[in-house]
Amino acid sequence: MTHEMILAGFGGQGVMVMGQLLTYAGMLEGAHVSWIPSYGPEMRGGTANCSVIISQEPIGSPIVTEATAVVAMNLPSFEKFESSLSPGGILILNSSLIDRKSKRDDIKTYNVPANEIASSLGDARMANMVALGALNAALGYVVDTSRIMEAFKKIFAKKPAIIAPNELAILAGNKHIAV
Amino acid sequence: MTHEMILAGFGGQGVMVMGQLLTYAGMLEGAHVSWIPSYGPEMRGGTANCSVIISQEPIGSPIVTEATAVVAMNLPSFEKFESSLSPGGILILNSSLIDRKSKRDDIKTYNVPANEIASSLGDARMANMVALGALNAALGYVVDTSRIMEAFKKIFAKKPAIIAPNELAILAGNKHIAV
Amino acid sequence: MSETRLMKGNEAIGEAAIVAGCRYYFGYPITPQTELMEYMAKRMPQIEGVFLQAESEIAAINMVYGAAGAGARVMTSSSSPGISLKAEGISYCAGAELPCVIVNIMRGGPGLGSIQPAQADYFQATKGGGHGDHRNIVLAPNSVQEMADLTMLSFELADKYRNPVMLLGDGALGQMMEPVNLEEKPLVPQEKPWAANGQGERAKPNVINSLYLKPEQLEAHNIHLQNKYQKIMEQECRWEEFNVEDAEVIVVAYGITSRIARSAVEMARRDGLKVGLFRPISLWPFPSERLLTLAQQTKAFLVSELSAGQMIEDVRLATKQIKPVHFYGRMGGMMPSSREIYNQINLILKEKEAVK
Amino acid sequence: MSETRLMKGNEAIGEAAIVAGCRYYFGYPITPQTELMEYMAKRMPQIEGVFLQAESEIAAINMVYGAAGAGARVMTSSSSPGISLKAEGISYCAGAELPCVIVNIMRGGPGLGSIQPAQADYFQATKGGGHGDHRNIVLAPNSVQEMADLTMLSFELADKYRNPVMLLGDGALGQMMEPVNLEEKPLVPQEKPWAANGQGERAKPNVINSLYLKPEQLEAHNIHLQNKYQKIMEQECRWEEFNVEDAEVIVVAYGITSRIARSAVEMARRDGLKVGLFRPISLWPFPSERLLTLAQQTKAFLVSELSAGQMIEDVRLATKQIKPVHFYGRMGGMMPSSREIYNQINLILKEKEAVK
Amino acid sequence: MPKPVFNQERCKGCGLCVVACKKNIIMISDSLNSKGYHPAACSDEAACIGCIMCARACPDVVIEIHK
Amino acid sequence: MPKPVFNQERCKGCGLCVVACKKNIIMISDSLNSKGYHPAACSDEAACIGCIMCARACPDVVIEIHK
Amino acid sequence: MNSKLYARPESLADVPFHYCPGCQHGIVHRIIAEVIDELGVRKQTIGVAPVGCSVLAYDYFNFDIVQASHGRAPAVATGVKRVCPDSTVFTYQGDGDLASIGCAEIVHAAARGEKITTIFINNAIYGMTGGQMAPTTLVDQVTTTSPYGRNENQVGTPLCISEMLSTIQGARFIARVAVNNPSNMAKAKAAIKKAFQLQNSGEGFCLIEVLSTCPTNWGMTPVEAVKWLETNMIPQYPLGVFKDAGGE
Amino acid sequence: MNSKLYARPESLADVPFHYCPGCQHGIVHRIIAEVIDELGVRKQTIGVAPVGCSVLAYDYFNFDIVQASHGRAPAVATGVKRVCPDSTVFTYQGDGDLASIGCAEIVHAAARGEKITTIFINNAIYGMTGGQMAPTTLVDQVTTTSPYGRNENQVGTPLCISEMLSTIQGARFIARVAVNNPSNMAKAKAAIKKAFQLQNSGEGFCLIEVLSTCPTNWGMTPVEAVKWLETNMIPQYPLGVFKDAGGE
Ligand SMILES: Cc1ncc(C[n+]2csc(CCOP(=O)(O)OP(=O)(O)O)c2C)c(N)n1
Ligand SMILES: Cc1ncc(C[n+]2csc(CCOP(=O)(O)OP(=O)(O)O)c2C)c(N)n1
Ligand code: SF4
Ligand code: SF4
Ligand code: SF4
Ligand code: SF4
Repeated sequence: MTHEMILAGFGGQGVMVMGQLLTYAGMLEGAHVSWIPSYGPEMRGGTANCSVIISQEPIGSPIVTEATAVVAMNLPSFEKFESSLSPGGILILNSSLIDRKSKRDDIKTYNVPANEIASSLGDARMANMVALGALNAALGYVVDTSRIMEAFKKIFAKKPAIIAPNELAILAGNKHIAV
Repeated sequence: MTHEMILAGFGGQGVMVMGQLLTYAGMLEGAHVSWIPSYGPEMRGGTANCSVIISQEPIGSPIVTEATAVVAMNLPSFEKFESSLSPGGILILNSSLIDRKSKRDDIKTYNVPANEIASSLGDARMANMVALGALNAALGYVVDTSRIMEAFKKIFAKKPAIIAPNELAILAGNKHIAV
Repeated sequence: MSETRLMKGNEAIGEAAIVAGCRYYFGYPITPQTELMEYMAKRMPQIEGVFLQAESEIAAINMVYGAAGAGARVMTSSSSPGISLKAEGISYCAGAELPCVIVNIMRGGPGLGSIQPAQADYFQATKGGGHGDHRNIVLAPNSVQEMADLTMLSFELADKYRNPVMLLGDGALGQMMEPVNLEEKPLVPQEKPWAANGQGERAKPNVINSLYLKPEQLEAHNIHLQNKYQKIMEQECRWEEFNVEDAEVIVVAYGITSRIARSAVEMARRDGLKVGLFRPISLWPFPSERLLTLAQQTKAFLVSELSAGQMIEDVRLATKQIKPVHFYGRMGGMMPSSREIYNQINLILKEKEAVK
Repeated sequence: MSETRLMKGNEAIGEAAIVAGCRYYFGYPITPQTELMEYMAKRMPQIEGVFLQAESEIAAINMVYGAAGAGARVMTSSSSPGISLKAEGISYCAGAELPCVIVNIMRGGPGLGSIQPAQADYFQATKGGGHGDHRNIVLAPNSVQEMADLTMLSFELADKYRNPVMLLGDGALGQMMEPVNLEEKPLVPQEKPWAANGQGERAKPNVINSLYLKPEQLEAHNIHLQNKYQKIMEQECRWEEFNVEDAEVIVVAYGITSRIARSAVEMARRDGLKVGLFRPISLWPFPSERLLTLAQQTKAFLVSELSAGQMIEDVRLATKQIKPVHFYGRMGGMMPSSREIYNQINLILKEKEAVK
Repeated sequence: MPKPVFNQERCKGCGLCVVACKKNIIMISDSLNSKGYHPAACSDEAACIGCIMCARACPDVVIEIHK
Repeated sequence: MPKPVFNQERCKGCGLCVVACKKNIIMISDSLNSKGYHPAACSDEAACIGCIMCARACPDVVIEIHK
Repeated sequence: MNSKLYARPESLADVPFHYCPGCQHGIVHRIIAEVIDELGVRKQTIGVAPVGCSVLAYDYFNFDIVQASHGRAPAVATGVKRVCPDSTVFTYQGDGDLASIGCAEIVHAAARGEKITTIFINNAIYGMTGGQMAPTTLVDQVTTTSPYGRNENQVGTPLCISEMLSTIQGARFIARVAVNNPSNMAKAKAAIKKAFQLQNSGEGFCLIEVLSTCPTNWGMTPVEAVKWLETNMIPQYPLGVFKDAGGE
Repeated sequence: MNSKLYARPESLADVPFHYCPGCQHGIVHRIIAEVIDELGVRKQTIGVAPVGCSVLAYDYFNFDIVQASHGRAPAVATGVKRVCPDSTVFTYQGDGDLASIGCAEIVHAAARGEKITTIFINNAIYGMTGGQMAPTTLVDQVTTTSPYGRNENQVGTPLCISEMLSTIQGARFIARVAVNNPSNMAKAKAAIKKAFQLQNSGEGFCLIEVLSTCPTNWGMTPVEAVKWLETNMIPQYPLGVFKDAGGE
């Protein structure tokens, strides 16, 4: 199975880190993984996005054009990437910021009020972790949550204080999908 | 008939101008002509030389390697270019500065005390003109002396005073060969 | 450090260089290679190496020239416009036979172009780039792991042949993260008796130079260089093949494009089409001999590049055009999808059918 | 000014540029092209043109970029190392589609090399030189008269296609004197509605630019450029032939080497050998089609260059290698004699005999 | 009566106008514009003295002062 | 006794030593060396005071002063 | 018609800037546009845009623009000005562009007394490429290429461009300004206006150095950034006129 | 053994210079060699030769030399010095090389406080290429690229490198000297020696500008050239120490 994902949002919403955590976790699972950011004109504001692939086979192109899953953290990202989803794909919508619904009926859409959930956990900046939890759950736990946390500890080694709250955010995301 | 000539001497001896005058005169005669200087390491002292071709046919390479005539105004030039002469070629030696004789017997050598002749005409710096006169005579007047003077007047348009003495130097060179 | 890490291609080059004993880095920021220099800025001081941001790409390549001349393992990196600025310096390094590693993480051109991935500096890289007859060894990785591995190889080859080596990647390879394993190898310190690092106990001073005022001497020097290049052509061709044995169409692609092409080949094989992939790893020397052998057994080639078609010339030269060489390229930072390449393969096969 | 004058090649370029309406020259001294800039220094003030010695070759090409962007006919010149320094700027000119004329009077390389004649910048000139997919129109004169004529043509083509044109000569052509006739042509002032010379009465500002941040746009721009290049390839191939009709060996040579080769061909003909000469005048676009036709009727080619072999690749590509392509080159400022080339021709013919 | 007019879609919520306003009548909104920024707005237009300090301080030419 | 020693083959006849010599004992020869230059020479070695001014003035390191 | 106390100047195109929130590039753009409007030279102005955050200046200004290669704007402007001697030609350059890679070009434009105006944005960092050290970066300042702070002993001290160029005879008017508060903004505008006026009356090279913030790469809010500029940059780079070789 | 009052220094190879008659490059070479000998650092010295008449310095000096591309000697020297921090590294550059094409490199070597020494030969012209204008060419001076005399209004006025570099904090010691007479020669040697000593004790960037003749391209005899230097160059380029940031 090959998961080809696009994670997208505003510059400050943490979609890059979200993608890196997922990729790292996939690597720890022993899968083939790749992560690649969009870079460039978006740099000064606008949207940011990255492609993540987790696969049992060697990865060809790291750039995802036909996605099996898309996370859209804001409206422009939704508009840009809705069409990139393959039929049967999974769409995670940050319904806190996106008030539209997908018009596609050949995909599975999950509306996740990520900002609100994160705020309720004490910090709206953890919306990306909520979305990550939701994505992972929607994908049927392509990686174990413990792997994500292992990755988190590596990447944020210098900020041990934020580990626990972020784990809670991921779990909240999981839970939202389970519901 | 194609005349392929090398004119060589010290930096200050005026071999470049000598070549240009001959080339210019050839052009005025309606022949195909080319002139090309050696340039480069020799710039700061050492020897300077140029290749001159005067021909009834279009000219291939402007660089002379098998010369029909060589003018050597000093010893290093003589040593360097003696071997470049084709059999039957003409060698004009400035015997004022070169105390050696050519060892080749398949060429025609003219020893011309160019500096002395020029000094006797009042200015040793005209040695190049003496040599030019000698060369032209030895070549059986490949160009008319009047053409050389026409060229001279073009090139030294701003120095009319030196025309007459230089013409005398050329004639003296002619005469030395005639003798 | 034999643990597997998730790294950006740009960072992997940096760490691999350090593993390879490189302790001097001179560079100038430019997207999409900047992470490499930023990585060096962080790491070099930790290991008592020198990281220096030069005032320009020209200064950087000349610092490299100086450091290499003094005998160090040294690297610089840039992206397309910055590499153009290094052209004179690279020619000087080649002329003075200085080992050094130059990384080009290519972006779209010409001019300022864009910062998106491209492969349009192939000509520049493989033909020397600067004035005069000179060649860089050019290595083209296609994964983050290979960016590390070929970086290490670059330093070895540079020292072995006293020649600049160019590592040619593109923005995508520079920016992407993949797992990478950096095996620490014991460093064999390279003797460089020719280096200008102070005469010390040597009998004579050393000179680093590319000037030969006498044409005879410069020609002799050029013949020496050409002989060296000949040796490199004989010994350092590298490539990878995938499903070429029975292939009727062989896709030729390098770097990031080779991965996309590989997916396309897999797609085609799944559809029962006889398609293979030939991936040059060394772009100079170009693996011509092998490609000629393949030309004898296949029916057509499809060259795919992120350019208007540059490597295609080397493929044509190598195969003596005994089989048709088709081309599919995207430009300006656009990337083909595997499906696009797959479609091209199909077109070629259908044409063949039609002809039959 | 229709009188015949004896001029250096370098000077003839300068005067021809002026005749062609060039009133802006920016350059930096370097042997063996310096006479050209010195000529401009003398002449430009006499005709109210601008001569400016830039602080470097880089500044010079960027001044050219600015002047061309403002709509002027403008020229710069240099020699090999200086041309390398212009690589980025040339790519910018190509990207922004600015007409300009760049003269390269080549010398020996690589590195500082020497100041003697060479033809080792062929790759650089014909493949664009800078980063990204771009091409210069490259014209290669072989006499002082042609240096003048092709200079004038360069300005015309530059404006016609909004593209940089490179005049590629060598030290010998630059330094030699030959008769030259400069015919004053009435100048058709070129309309340049795209020029950034102040908005004035225009409805909108003009922008000179090569940046396209969106890959789709940069690709579209590249496609536009490639279409233009295609048109140039169709319309602007120039060459000269000599005795090729019945030739069993065709020598291919350009610039100064073509003259030496011509003498060799004449020698060979005098000896009853069937030998001809093919001289590309436009090196890019390369006259491939004609060469392919000739390949069908001749037995072998001999490419002769003052390099380790660069144009030979284009000859191989053009002729699809249906006939053997031999090479004879000298390097580092050495010049072959006609006899050397003659001997090579003889070798090839003898080999053919032996094979029979 | 001077009146500051905000082109809110252009605003990036940098807050420089807030600091520049001597009358303390500019504040950053809670809402987001389509670029994801919280735009500035005038909380008390009547208090505006037309000093145009906010307009001069704004790097994005968001503010015009109408009279 | 100080004595200026000229390596005449190296001399380019520039005359800077002539000017430098306070004792006025250096002059340019009439003869040419093999490079075509008229080399400098000391006309009165006995008068040399060993001030080494000529040696310092010479761009071609032609002159050594022996003692 | 003028029912506005303050409105967008005509020389500024009506499009959003891509600059980061609070970045002062926008302020300087606006001031330049105002000056061009006030001098009434929009239709004869040719701007030269650099490589840097302001690379897209051609989208923002409402007059002819030539985009230049990194650092070479002064050379490009020289080419433009020599062809259009009666135009108003200016370059707009960052500190990476002007003080680092383009150092030779700016020194020589000044030395030639080239009749152009240069607006030099000194924000002590490389903005566009994401926060690398500039020649103007302060000692101990942390950037992505001086991650342990700029080490004076290894990479030297800040390059003071205005001071350096003031030693050059061809430089006609050189001043350093800031746009951190209303009074400095007024001074900045006056200096920029003077520089353009001098050019238009045929006098030599003028350069206005503008201290500017880069909140993004300094890692601060826009308001903090202005503070940091005041407490750290201005002491290192004192404001004022460094050279005014003027006659009248 | 020392039976000589004056003999060729050991650091100078025993070969003839290719310089023109009377060219002062030779004098400066000799002084450098004497200084290196006196400091006893020949075996740890690495010179960087420029492109210019002194390009062949590697033939003349008796220590390691790296030949650099035109103008880039300071960058090359930086590479060398960073690899060999205990060596004595110097560049030898002409005014075309240093002040024109290499302007950015010398400014930034100074700004970094690079621990190298630069000997800067200012002869107001390009020697090697046959007498073109340099940034240091005097106003109205005739050269092959200013055939009607350097026109101040078109191409500006002489660039005073020592003055300019003295504004840079990283510059440790900057002086201008001449070798036109015995006393100036002594001062020149002292300055050069000091510059090398400062480097060897780990202090920053030092540059010694040497006013020098180019009789060939000035079109004068060597003796006339020295006179011309005295009456024309020294007034434009006053001799002296421009910066001595020294502690002790
Ligand atoms: C030749 C070249 N080198 C490097 C770059 C990459 N680059 C783009 S902008 C920039 C520096 C920007 O910094 P600055 O000039 O200070 O302007 P700012 O972005 O801060 O306004 C660099 C290095 C380039 N485009 N071209
Ligand atoms: C890139 C490049 N540009 C130009 C040249 C040609 N060139 C050689 S030396 C020189 C200038 C020499 O003048 P200067 O530096 O003043 O030294 P001098 O010869 O007077 O001692 C030039 C322009 C070159 N070799 N390389
Ligand atoms: S200064 Fe401008 S961009 Fe910033 S908050 Fe105020 S209106 Fe918005
Ligand atoms: S100074 Fe030297 S080169 Fe000049 S004349 Fe005297 S000895 Fe000869
Ligand atoms: S990166 Fe810095 S300079 Fe660039 S737009 Fe953002 S704040 Fe402004
Ligand atoms: S050209 Fe000038 S600088 Fe060069 S060697 Fe001759 S006199 Fe000296």
